[in-house]
Amino acid sequence: MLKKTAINKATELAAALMEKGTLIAPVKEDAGFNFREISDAKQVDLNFHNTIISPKSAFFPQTEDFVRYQTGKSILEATPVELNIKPAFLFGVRPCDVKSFEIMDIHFSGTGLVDPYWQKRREATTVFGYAFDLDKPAEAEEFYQTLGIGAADPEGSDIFMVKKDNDLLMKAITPRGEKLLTGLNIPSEASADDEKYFDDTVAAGRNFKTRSTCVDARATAKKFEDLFHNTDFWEKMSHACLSCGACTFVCPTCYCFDICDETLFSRGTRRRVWDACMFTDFTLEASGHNPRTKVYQRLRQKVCHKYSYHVRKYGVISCVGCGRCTRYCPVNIDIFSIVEEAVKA
Amino acid sequence: MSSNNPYIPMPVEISKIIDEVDTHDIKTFRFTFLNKEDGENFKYLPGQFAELSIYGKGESPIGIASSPTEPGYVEFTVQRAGTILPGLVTAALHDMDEGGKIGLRGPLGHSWPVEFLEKKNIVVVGGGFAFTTLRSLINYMLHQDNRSRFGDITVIYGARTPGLLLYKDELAGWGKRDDIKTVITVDKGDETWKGRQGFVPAVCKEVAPSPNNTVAVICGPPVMIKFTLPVFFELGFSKENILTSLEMRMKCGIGKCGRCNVGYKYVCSDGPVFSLAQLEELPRDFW
Amino acid sequence: MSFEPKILGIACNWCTYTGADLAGTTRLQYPQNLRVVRVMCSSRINPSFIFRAFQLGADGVLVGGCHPGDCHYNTGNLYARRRLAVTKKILEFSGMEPGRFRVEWISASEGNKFAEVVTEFTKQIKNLGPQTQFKISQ
Amino acid sequence: MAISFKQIEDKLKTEAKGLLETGKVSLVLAYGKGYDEKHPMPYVARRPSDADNIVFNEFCTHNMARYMVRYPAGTKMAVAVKAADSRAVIQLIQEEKVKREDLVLLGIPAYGMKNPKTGETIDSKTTCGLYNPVLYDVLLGEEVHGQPVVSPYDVLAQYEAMDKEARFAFWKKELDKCIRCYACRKACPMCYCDPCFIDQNKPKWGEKSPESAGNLMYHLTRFHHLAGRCIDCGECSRACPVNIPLYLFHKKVAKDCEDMFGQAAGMSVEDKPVLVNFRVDDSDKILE
Repeated sequence: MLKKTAINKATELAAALMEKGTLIAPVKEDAGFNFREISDAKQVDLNFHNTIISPKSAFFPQTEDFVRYQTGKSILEATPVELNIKPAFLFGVRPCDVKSFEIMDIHFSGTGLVDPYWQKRREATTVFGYAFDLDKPAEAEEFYQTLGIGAADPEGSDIFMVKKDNDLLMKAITPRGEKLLTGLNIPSEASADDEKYFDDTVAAGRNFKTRSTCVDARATAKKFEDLFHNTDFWEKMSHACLSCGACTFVCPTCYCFDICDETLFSRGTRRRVWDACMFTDFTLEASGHNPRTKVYQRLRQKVCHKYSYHVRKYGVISCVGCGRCTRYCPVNIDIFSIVEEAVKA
Repeated sequence: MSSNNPYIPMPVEISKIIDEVDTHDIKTFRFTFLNKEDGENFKYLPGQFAELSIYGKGESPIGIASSPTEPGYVEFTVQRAGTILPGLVTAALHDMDEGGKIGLRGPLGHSWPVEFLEKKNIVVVGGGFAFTTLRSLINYMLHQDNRSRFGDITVIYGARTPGLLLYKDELAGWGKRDDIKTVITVDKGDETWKGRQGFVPAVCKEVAPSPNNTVAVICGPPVMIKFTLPVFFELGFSKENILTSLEMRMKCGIGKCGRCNVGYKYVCSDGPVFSLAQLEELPRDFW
Repeated sequence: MSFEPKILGIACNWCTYTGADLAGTTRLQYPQNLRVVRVMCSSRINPSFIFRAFQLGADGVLVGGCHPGDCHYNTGNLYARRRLAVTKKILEFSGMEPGRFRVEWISASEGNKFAEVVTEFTKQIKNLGPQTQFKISQ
Repeated sequence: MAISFKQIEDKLKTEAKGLLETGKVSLVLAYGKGYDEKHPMPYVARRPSDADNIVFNEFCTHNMARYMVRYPAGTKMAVAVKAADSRAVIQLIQEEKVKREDLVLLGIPAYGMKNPKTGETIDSKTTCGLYNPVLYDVLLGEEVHGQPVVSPYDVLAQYEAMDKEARFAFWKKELDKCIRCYACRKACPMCYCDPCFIDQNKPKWGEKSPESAGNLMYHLTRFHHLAGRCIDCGECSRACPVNIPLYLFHKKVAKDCEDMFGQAAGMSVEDKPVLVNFRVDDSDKILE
């Protein structure tokens, strides 16, 4: 089913979604765009290229409360924080970020024990994908083409949106999307012309040019395995690295977290907080032993984890080429260049 | 751990505390489950670990020191830790008395492969206070129901000083049995020490049994493991028959938080037990 | 009910704390809003103590040390003077009312002064009302 | 007179090559190619041939003094320093983190540097506003004169004029954005503590989760730790992925320190940092 609405009526659409549940959509802030829970439909702003923080925060928020406890009282009195999850709509996710959800699904709910927080949020959320604007060239940092992701790939979204002049075409991709779109009376039916435009855009998206290099998951994984002991290579790649967490915090596929207890007087909360493998104390054991004390070891861990370990463990590269890590790196380290170098090496 | 949320610990009570060493910084804690069904569901094998959880302090992954053949409780031998940053959980635990209540999440990770060990001779090599899961394994194998499943058992255990040897009573007990050979060594003895002196790798070279149908199970501080693995390899043990347990900083214990990632493995959920053959497939990112 | 502020006092062992003792033994009356923490020297005060005190709900923080030149360790309070001056500026620029943080030199013999300062400071904090900016809400 | 970045780049290459060839230094901290022209990266040249990879253009804003403390004490190194960077080096010498005799400072006189992320020209608003390095061994180019001299503290006026409620609201809004990636402290040449106070667990100074309370504690304490040491290079603000104007607070503290103690950070190797120093005749007025 394909429907359409004028872009300047997006506010009405947002309001209609807000009646059905929580709406998470891009909001313009002074540093750039970010996905936020919407309290006023007017906040929704689709004039964005991509957000600073990836939409993973909709399912895996930076802080997640597990348990509330009181110190000095028995553990029996601690109460788990119940997940009170309402239907949610994640609106305006770029195709590369949609892809990241699938990669994260494998880790959080597809293998081993299931992470209940991720899974429940994921189940309750309808994802509205949104094609990149194909009239504008890709930004210098982006390289999703390398990873086989098109600029208008609808896969993974429940509803996929394409901008056509001043209209927003919305197509239901999954049964859930179909059901939602049927129930919404804001968008009107689209014409056959629109259908064609939608399909053409999807097709054009596949050939949309970003930075690109030949990356075969298995071969790249092997390449990085072989490169692991090449300290020269890693030192060369990492001499600018500051070991901050900017790249991992904006990344759509970084999932490392810390579990910490925060107590104020006698009341406290056990919560998980995003952590970064780039931090010095990430692997510091209580004994004082730390297997990754050097900058190059930590950068190597990050890159190899995405391009090698993840492939071997889960079969996919854990990177979607959104370019956020490059864009927000204080010293302009570019993961694409590292991969390119590695493939060449 | 709680049945529907792996991040929520089960409540347990400290039923017994044993002061193990003369420096008083290693104690064995015996826990009993406060909810009966938690205890019944807590099925483990030697080599697995659990997260000890104290609200307000945090969680620590500790190997289970008791054997599943001792039902009704679980034991952990815990050192008061912390050099660069103080270990909050172990300190809080050490300050607790019998009757104290804490949380437990587990059992986590893979055990020593007991089925693989069946019908084989076993040499157990331990160093320092990493002997805990080995004690679990030895007690498991020595149990009357299990002893016949395994071949000859040799235990090589080293500590820095005689006072730092763990489970002294049990060591003495094993020394009296004829179905297990026990070799105890210390780096440096004192005036009362009549046993062996020397580092574990050197002692292994001397007393290790023939590699024929024998598996070496090694656990100790990283530096000991690093030097002991090649000794067994040189003695002719195949890489599949040299087993060890890795340590790595952990948080979640269930392969989600990414902290203990080494190569394509998570030490918590894919390990902590690895054979030398498996280790060699991994990048050297753990020592 | 009238507002009874919580005031953290951080007092140096050798002068202000002894001064406070003297105020007590000479039975001088002063408000009971001050909770005193003793430190060995005013230069031992980490500025984070002060930030954290405000976060944990202190309505005011009073630091007491020896008069410059009288430090038991010769120069401790001379360092502290500079450091705490910076702390004050930082609090001010972050938007906190400047009156909530105060440093006073009170010697061991100045029981009177201690009582006066505490009385006056408490009055001042009462006028400012509860501190809500830094306080972590539970 | 416009700055010839190309000329500086050439001189930087020549100097670096010469120093590495003679073995006077074992490494040169300068700038290298990034993924495009506008995004150069900090670069370490170790061999004479590496010197060819050195670049310099208006986007080379990074403070190379940040990398000095990464190498073992006694490492002989050459460092490319712009005005603020040279002050950072001086400050690190004062703090005995590096020794003057181990360093060859390649001074770069420059103005019109641009923020690679926004393309904005960096001027006294976000940095110390100097054009010429304060300390150098070799000057790559000619000293800049005739450029307007603007006080780096002018930008503060509007914030100082705010009433305290508005200022608190301003900082609360800004600091609440913080995601605790710690890019600010890692980009800062003066932040070298290991472990940083915020990573300590006993005492636990502040919350690790990125919420108001922990953010306020982290940033206020960091501002304090940099009091009298911040050389106003502005790297913290440029590093910040969410654009918190940290430089404003640092400038304010630097200005207050200058007013109170009569000494700006990193201007002379003979100085002592103001907070590990005192004068008997410091006035009690500073506490009022």
